[in-house]
Formats: sequence, structure tokens, C-alpha cells
Amino acid sequence: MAILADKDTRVIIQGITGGQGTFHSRAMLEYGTKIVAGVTPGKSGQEVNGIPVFDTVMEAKEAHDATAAVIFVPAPFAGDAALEAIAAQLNPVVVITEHVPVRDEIRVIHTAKRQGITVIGPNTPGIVTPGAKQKLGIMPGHVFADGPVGLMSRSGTLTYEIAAGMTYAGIGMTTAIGLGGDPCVGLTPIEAVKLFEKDDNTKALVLVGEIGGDAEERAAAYIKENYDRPVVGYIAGRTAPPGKRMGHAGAIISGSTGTAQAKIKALNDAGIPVAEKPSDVARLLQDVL
Amino acid sequence: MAILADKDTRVIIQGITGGQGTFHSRAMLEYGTKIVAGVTPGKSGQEVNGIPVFDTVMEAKEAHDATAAVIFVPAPFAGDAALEAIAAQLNPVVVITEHVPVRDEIRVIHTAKRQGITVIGPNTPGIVTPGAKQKLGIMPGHVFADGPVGLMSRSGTLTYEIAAGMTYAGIGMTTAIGLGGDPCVGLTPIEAVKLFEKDDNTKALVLVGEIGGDAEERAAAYIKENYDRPVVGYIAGRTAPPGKRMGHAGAIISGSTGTAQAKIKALNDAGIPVAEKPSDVARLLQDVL
Amino acid sequence: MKLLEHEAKDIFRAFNMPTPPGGVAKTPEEAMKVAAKVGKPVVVKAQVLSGKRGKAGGVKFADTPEQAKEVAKHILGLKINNLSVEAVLVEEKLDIQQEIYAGITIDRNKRKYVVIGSGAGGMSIEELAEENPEKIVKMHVDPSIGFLPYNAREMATKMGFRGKQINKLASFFLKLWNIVEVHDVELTEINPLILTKDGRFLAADARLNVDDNALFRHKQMMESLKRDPVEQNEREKLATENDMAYVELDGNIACICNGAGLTMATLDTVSLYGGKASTFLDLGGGADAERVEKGIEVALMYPKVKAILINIMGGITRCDEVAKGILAARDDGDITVPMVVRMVGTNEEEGQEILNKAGIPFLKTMEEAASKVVNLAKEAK
Amino acid sequence: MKLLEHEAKDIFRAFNMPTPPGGVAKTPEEAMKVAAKVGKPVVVKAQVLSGKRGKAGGVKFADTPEQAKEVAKHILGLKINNLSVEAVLVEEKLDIQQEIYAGITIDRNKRKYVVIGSGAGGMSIEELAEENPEKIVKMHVDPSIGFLPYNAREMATKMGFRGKQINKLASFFLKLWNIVEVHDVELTEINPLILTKDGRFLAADARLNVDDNALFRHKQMMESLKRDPVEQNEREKLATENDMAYVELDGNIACICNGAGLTMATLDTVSLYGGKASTFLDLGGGADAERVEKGIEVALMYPKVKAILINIMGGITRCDEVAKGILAARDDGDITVPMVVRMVGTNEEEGQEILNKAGIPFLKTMEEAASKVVNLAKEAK
Repeated sequence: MAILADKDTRVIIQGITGGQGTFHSRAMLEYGTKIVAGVTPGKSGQEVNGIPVFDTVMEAKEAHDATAAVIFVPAPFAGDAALEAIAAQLNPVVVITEHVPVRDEIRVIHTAKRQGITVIGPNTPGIVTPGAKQKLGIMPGHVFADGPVGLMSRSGTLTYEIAAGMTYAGIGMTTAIGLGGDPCVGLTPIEAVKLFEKDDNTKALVLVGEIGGDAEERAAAYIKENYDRPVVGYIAGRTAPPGKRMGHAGAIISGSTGTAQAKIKALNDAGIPVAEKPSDVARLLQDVL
Repeated sequence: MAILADKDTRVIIQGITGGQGTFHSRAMLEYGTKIVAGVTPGKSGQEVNGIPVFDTVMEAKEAHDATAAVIFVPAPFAGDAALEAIAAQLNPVVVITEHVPVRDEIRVIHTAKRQGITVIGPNTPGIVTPGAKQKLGIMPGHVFADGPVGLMSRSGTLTYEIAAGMTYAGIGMTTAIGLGGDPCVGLTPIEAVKLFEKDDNTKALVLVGEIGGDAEERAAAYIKENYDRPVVGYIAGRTAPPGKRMGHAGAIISGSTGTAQAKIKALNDAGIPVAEKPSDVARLLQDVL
Repeated sequence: MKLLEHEAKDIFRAFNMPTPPGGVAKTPEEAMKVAAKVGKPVVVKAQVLSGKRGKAGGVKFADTPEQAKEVAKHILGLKINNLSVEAVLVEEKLDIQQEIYAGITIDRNKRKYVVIGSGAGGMSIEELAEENPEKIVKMHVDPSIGFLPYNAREMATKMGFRGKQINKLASFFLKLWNIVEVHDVELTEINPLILTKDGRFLAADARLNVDDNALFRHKQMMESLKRDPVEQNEREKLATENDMAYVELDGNIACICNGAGLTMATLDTVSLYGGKASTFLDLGGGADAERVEKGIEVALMYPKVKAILINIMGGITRCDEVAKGILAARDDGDITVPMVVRMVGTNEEEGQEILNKAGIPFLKTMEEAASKVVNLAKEAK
Repeated sequence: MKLLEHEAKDIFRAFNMPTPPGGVAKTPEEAMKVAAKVGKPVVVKAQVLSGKRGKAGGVKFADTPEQAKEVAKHILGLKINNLSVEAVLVEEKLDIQQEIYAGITIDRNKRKYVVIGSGAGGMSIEELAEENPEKIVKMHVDPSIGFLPYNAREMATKMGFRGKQINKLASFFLKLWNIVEVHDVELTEINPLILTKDGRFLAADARLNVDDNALFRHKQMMESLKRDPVEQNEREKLATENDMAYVELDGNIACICNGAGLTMATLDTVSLYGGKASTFLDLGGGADAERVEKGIEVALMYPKVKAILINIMGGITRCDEVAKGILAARDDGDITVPMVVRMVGTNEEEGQEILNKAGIPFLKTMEEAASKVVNLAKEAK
């Protein structure tokens, strides 16, 4: 088993006729993803990689019984595309697009929440469930092996790095999730932990974080109280210069410094060992599995 | 028993320091309404008719355990006042104010709906439950007697006329509701019937309508299918000139002529006798009770 | 408040919505100039707040500027629905491939805005709605989400458009929605929205009604229109100025009441007794003596009146104030026809005392009052 | 995009928010003129995109226009946080009764806008938030409802205001919210918002950061500002122009990677092996050969560099493109310091073949690569 994507997931690609959409839908098909339709307004009747293209998500969904959406639509229109997928009750909705305005993100996230739909991203590499050969995103599929670990990360390539290290060490994943690199994302670390909690096949978790915000600290506190399987962490940015501050307001709201040191301390306080180098994640996992 | 207002209803008057608020809160107190607080932003610390005034609805509610709101706030600010009452979970929220912009009304009505709160009006004389001596509005209390009939009406003074006729004939009311004269109101005739349906003490209904829209036709259809106690109707405007039309769009949406003749026919088709004159309502009720 | 076609199109253009090239003319000469500037055959349209301008002869084509001048001269001399034509709109005559309907109004049952579109627009849209409802696409707007670009595209696809036309047509719906939100519009229609043979979409007609209750938020727009919200005769103006609702009818009994429902019921009851009202006059809520006196004055200015019925159900309105108003009108010698007063409710006794003292009779029920006034009107003939 | 105080105040005033009388000056003479026009004691404030202007000597009072000129001359000569002061804002010195804080930003955990206020504003607001959190009023905004007048009044009452001050202060919060919505603001603050002794409320300072991702919706505002979004040196400009993220550090190893997380992890790993990065350079997603070559060029322009580490995890980025970029840089003679390449992922084999043919060695793991580049940098000293 896995979370968010499994063998029954039937995917729509929004923005499939664009360069990214075309390239990555082919890569997803090659990996094994069940892409049933594409959507680009005004381009119905075409085919991309053998996939039929529709003008609207609703038409595509009704014609091909789709369950999930992956969005490659350019940033100015990505929020609208996500709301269209949500209105069509697709779940999850994976927003690959980066540089989406935060006001649009907030609107998308809360519209989805009201309807019980999971949005991944924006600015995410997507999700992959190696055991079902389902990849909803842009990650290189071959670095992810099937296995008992749930992987969640705010990064892109760093996720691949850590996944590759795990795979090399013979440790596979139930599902790997790129949570997205933006300040506001649809699925937070805590929410991801809650999803993995319900999956019996996920025997351990890897939480990959980076400086900024306090999502990792919050996840650590949640894990300490609620999650009893092993968790291993990695935090990028130990040597990064202090980031730009969000005025006084940022400090008033987060009350956190957002530094790597603060995050590592919070994870350690929750009993979560934190790897020094990406490759150490696999080693720490071997200790706990 | 009754609907929407009973002996446990504890009322806040919003806009209590204005002329209308002051005059009608006194009239309500005289009738027996339990007004526990008033609200006018910036006027906390004052008293009106012995009622303490607060700056915000939340403060007033918390201090005096209020359950319902009656709003006399001027039209430009009435929508905001209603949203404040809804946010404080007061129920029902009775909006007496007339000339509220329809965009504000729509917003208020749907915000209330999402939270299960009943909005009466805007542009309503309010509601009265004679048996509990609770009047949330501006109607002359003495024309409403306690009894077994639920009265609902889109009009103001016409409601008093019909209530006075009933009272004179010895027929009282569980609750009388002015639904409000605006095209968009919080409680429609159908919704009012549904509320009365749950009240065992309400043995019969009076539906007072007028030309325009198709709310009466819809209520008639609902009653025919779902409501099995007797109903008597009155429709004002048999001799009115054809009203101003809402373009083609109005006709496309309502598909109804909105004339008194169409409404009377719909009521009759649902087995509802329709009075020719206001005073005939009491006579028709005597036949069915 | 209803906007004239050219006023509505000014707003459309402010939202970058394409309309046919052209302009407003108040004289035949101006119309000729506009037509010359357009440089193609034109349509000349009467600018009046009335539907069915076409049937009334208010819409004509012209092939040359000279023809436009002639046609404009004719139209500027018309009266349509009792309204004189003060201006015409002269616009390029379009080469029509398809007539489309696009509109937004309020669904009072659902209490939501509803966006309406059809690939078959034009004059017969209402019949279409009745006979082929599947050809009309309706979309209700969730007030917590609004009307979004994907909704607009869904409208266009459901209306049968494909390819690049989807986004072109969708933009009209989105702009209409923006206009509705920005200007508190209760009804707006483009009928027809023309798809030309060379693939352009243009708003060929425009209807825009702003919510009267929201005009306080749109003072700038009101000023820029530089005209009264509606055309009214002297009596109607006086009534509006005094916050009364006033409609003239073709009977001879002036009915003065408080509340629209009660006023309608009074008219109906008068009719039941064989009379006919000359006036629907709703004094509104909480009328004081002065407003009552004003109401009597307005009603009596209408020459058809043979008798007056004053029917008051006191609520916010107090009977003593009404009595004072009646008394003042009588003492000023304003009341020149027989009058029947029926008055109950708030401060009923005080009011009755005032009338008693003044020797003005009054009745207790609407039926008695209606029956009596009908007889008085008949006698007065 | 961060706005300067005076730019933010222009927007505040466009929303009818009161600010102290005054104006911008680019020379001491202009400052004197503005002060003379104000006609009262003034404050002269450096207009730079940096906090703590006060501590850096960028905020001074002046009692007379002549003093204002002197003070302005001094401030216009300052460098604050490495930024030269190009202009000062000269405004009336207010007679302070109370310093208030008002702000709106985004709560990334709740993923909502949050409105923040305190009756105790000023420099120490952050300490207050930590030590007396009950003195800070926070209100999260429901995205489906928005921030409404009653919310603003609730803010004001919870901040301890009463009477007419409630509506006065509430209007500041409402206007801030309108600005946030209209201009895609991710952070705005008024600190302090001054209540004067004569009972006026004025925005004495202004901070406004517009969401960079939303600038495409605000071209008009960008144009009206007539300046670059940020001050950058030559290398930073070049990086921005080529869509790379580039930060200069004080080490000597140029780290060129793809993806912010991986770049940070690479810096951390270099540090673990005893080295120190000169450059955080994230090529971004899907860099082609040209961008890779540009990245190497930018990194090497920084004089501190002693060695280069290229660490690529192929995903959207293809290793063959990276290899081509490295090759081009080498063949152009750009690479003047020792280089370590680590490259895995998409098109790994093709990339490795290119490097093999060119005789450029590469490594398979990050650890090996980090360890090797640290040694090379040490040797190069």
C-alpha cells in the first residue's frame, strides 16, 4: 500500500500541450503512470504522447474516469487550473508549477480543504509510489525503490539525492512526496505524517526539511505526541546565511528563528535522529528498521 | 411552541442608539421581548431604554448570553452588521433595514447558510411569537394573538392587516414571520414551511404573497408534495400593472410570469384556497381548522 | 438604475470588452459625422430605456453617412414607449456569422448570481429558453468562490465553441462578472454578442442595470452619467423626492396607503367592489404628517382622480401623524374630491380623536372603506 | 518586491490613509524646501530597503528648514547595510500620544493572511510579542469571507480603543487589507501608527512587500516606481538575468548545483569536510548547456573563488546538457581554478560520456566530491 497514489490512480495532465507537460507526461507514461487524459483549453481533439486532449477538466474526467490531476500550467493560470481540478473533485491535485502568486495558492488550498481534497505543492516535484509504478510529477523514477519508508521533503533534487541514497542502500519507499518549496503549500509536513500514519505498510518516515518557517518544528512536536513509528530527519541549510526576514510580522507570527540549528534541535527533542549528510539518512534508517 | 423565537430567546439590538433602534427596542421591551444588550460601535458604556450598549456583537453576546440579533443598522452598514451577528453565532438574525444592496444580501445569506444560521429579511417587519411574548421586529404586537396558525408573508403592513383580521376572528398564531420584501431574502416561503412543519403546535399555515418572482409557486409545489396540514393563501397585486421586467435573463431564470393570477392558480392547484380579500383569510381558516 | 446602451458600452470598454466602432449622436449631423468616421455601413439605434426598440422603428441601417443622417433624423423624432429619443448610437454594421447571448442576473430562489449564455442569441432568446432549454447554459456562482476563468471556459465549451474561440468568448463572461462585482450590477446582458464572419467577437448590444440600493457606492459613476436615474413626470418626481412609491393607473380612485403589499391589496379590494384605482401611492414606513399631506397633494395632481381612499395600517407609521397630515391637507383646501379614511394600528385612538374633532369621518375595516369610496367615485362622475 | 517607505506611503495615500505631511527629497536643498512647506519641526528619514535605519543614523529630527538641510546632507551621505541613501523623506514631526502597530502578513502554517495589531507599537514590538503576547492582537482571515469592517472594529476594541477611535483605527486595518488584496502584498506594516495628542491617527512609517510571483499582475505599479526591484552588483544582476539564484558568501569554493535544497545540502557537506563556500548558485530546474556555462562564468567572476564544485542531481535537468555546458566553459578558457564535477540522474550516461571524451573527471557521490574540492581549495591557497 501507499498514500495519495496507487495502482487505481487515473491521472489528468493539465497543460499537457506545453513543453513541460509534453516532456513529463511522456516520462510519467514510461514510468508506468496511468495518464488517461490531458487538458489544454482550446486544444481539444489533439493527442499528446497518444493521450487525448480536452478543453476542460470536467470533460476529460467524465470521458476517462480520472481521479487525480497533475498541473504544468504556467504560473499566472496555475491557480485557476487547480481550482478547476478541485471543482471536478480530482484528488490529489499536484501543482508542479513554480512562481504561483501566494494569494492564488491560499485560495486554492482553502477551496480544496473545504472539499476534503489534497493539494500537493505548488512548486513540487510531485509524488511517487514505486510499488504501484505511479509517478505524479517530474522526479526521475529510477531513484525511487519500493519499500517500507515514507519520504516527505520540501525540496526537489535534494529529495532525489536522499532517495537515491536510500535506494542504493536497499531501502525503498511506500510513497515519496515533494511537499513543495513555497511558503504556503497544500500539504504540510504534519498533514503528510497524518496520511502516512494511516498506511500500515509505512514502517518509518524520513522528513527532509530546510531553513525558513517552522513547519519542521511543528511536525516534530506532532510526531512526539502522536506518531510512534521511527522517523529520521535531514535539514538543509546549516551553513546558509541568515535569510531575508519577513519584517516584524513574520517574527510575531512564527515566533521561530527558522534556522537549521533550531529545526535540528526540535527534531532531536522529539527523539528524531538528524543526518549530517544526505547519504547518512540511509544509515540512520538501517539503525531503526 | 413556536419557531425561531420562544421564551428562551435573548436578543441583541444592533444599531440600538439610532432613532429606529431606540424606538423599536422600547416597543419590543414593552411587548415582552427579552432584549439583553445593544450594539453600536463606539458607543459602549451608554444605556438605551435601560439596555447596556457594547461596541461589538461578540462582547455583547459574551456578557449577556444572547441568542438572537435584530438589526436596525443603516443600509450601507447592515450587511456587515449581519455578518458580525452570524460570526457570533446568533440565530436567528433579523434584518429590519430596507434598501440593503443585493450583493451584500447574497453574501450574508450564504455565509449564514454555511453555518446553519437563519437570516430573516432584509426589509422585514421581523418575527413574533405571541405565546411567548417575543417580538423580534417592528410589528404592532397587539394585532397578533396566540394560537395554532403559522403566518408567513412577504409584506409588512399587509401582514398586520391579515393578522388583525385573524385575531379579530379569534384565530391566533404560533409564530408570524415577515419574510422580507426584497428579491433575495434569507428565509424563503419553502424554508419557512419546513420550519413550521417541525412545530407540532402549528396546525395550519397562512401564506401571504405578492406579485413578482416565483417563490409562492415553488412553495405551493413543495406544500403539495410534503406538507399535509391545511394552508390558506392570499396574493396581493391582482390588479397591479405588469411590473418592470428583469430583461430576458429574468424570464430565462424564473420561467414564470410572476403575476397574481399565476400564483393563485399554483396555490389552487396545490389544494390551497386563496382569499379574495385580506379579511377572507380568517374565514377560510375557520373552514379548515 | 438602468443604463442606456451607449452608457453600458462605455463601461464595457473600460473593462476592455470589444464593441463595434462608432459613437453617440444627438443630432442628424452628428450621426452623419460618426458614420463617416466609421467608414462602413452603420446601424443607427435609438438610445431609450425601453426594450423592443426594433419593433418601434428605433433601429435602422444606413449604407452611407447621408443615409445615416436621414435615418437618425427619423429616429430622433420618435417616441418609444412614451419616451422621447434624445440620442442615437451609430455603429458599424457587423457581418454576422453567429448571434450569441451572454448575461448575468440574480436568481432570487437560489439567491445567487447566475451566468447565462447561448450560442443562439438574438430576439428569440426567451422562446428558445422555453422551447429548447438545453440550448441555454446557466451557471450559478458560489458567493464564496466567485466566477472564475475555468467557469467562463466551461460556459464557452458548453455553448458549443471550440479552439481559440473558447478563450475569446470566455473573456466576455469574465469581464461581465468583473463589471457585476465592481458596479453592483443586478442585470447585464449582451444580446446579441456577435461573432463576425472574420472571427471577431463584439458586444453589439448592451444592457446594464445597477442595483439602486447600491448607488451610494457608485457616486462617481452617477456623476459621469450626468443625468437623472429615470425619466419621470412632475408628479412622479415629487413622489420620489418625498420617498413615496407612486404609480399612475387608469382608474379614478386615488389609493394612499402605507406599505407596498397593503397598497396592492387595497387596489385589489377596490376592484372587487367595482372600482378602479387612479394611483398606487405607498407612503412608505413611518410617514409623518408632512409626508401624508404631500402624498394627498401628489395624488390629487393627477387629473383623473374622482375620490380618495386613505388606508393606513399603523406599525412604524403612527395614526396620529396620519390624522394630522389629513387635517393639514383639508385645512389648506387641497382636498377637492370626496375622501374616505380607514386607519387602525399604532396610536389609533389618538389619530381617531384628531379626526373626530375635525369632523372627518373614518372607518374601521378595509372592506367598508373600499365599498364606500367606490360608491363616492361613481356618484362623482 | 520591497517598496521604499515613501513609495509605500504613496500607495497608502491612494487608499485615503492619512500620513504625516511632507515629501521626498534627493538633495539637501530639496529637503529644506519640503521642511519649509511643512512649516513645523520635521523628521528626516533615509529611504533605503533596510530595517534599523534609526540605529544606523538614518533618522534625524530638525526644528528648522536649515537644520533639515544639514541633517539631510548628512543622511544622504550615509551607507546603510551597504546601501547608499539616494533620497530622504521629510515629514512633520508628530506630537505622539500613543505608538500603535498594525500589519498584515501570511501565516504559512495556517496558510492564511493574518492581521496583527498592538496598542504598544514602536521598535520593541518583537520583544513585546515574546514577553507579553496578550498585548498583540492577531486575526486570521478566512479566505472565503475576507477581512470585514466588523473584524477591523474587533481588532481596535481588542487593542483597547473605545469611542470614536474604534472606527478611526479600524479604517486603517480595512485599508491595509484592501491594499493587500489589490496589490498582492505579502507583508505590510505600519510601525508606528501614531495617535497624536490632538487625536489624529497617522501612518508614520510604512512597509510594503509585493509578492514577486504576482508582479505580472502589477505592471502599472512597477512602471510608476521607475526603478529596479532590488539593488544588485554586476554578478547578481547577471545571475538574475539568467534565472539563477545566486548568493555571495565569504568562503572560497564556488558551489554550482541545481535546486535550492540540494545547493544548501552541498554547502553543508563542504563545510562538514572543512571547506567554505564562496557562492550559493542554484541553476534552477532544467538548465541547458548555455545556462550551465553562464553559471560557471558568474561564479568565477567573484574574486574569492579558489575551486569549483559542480553538483548536479538530474531530474528536469539533463546531465548531457550540463556536461556540454561544462565543456563549453572549459573550451572558452573560462575555468581558471580547479573543478570537481559530480553528476547523476537523468541522461547520466550520455553526460558522463561527454565528460569522459573531454577528459574531464567526474565523481558519483556528493561526499567524494565535497571532500575532493575542499582539498583542492586548500592546495590552491
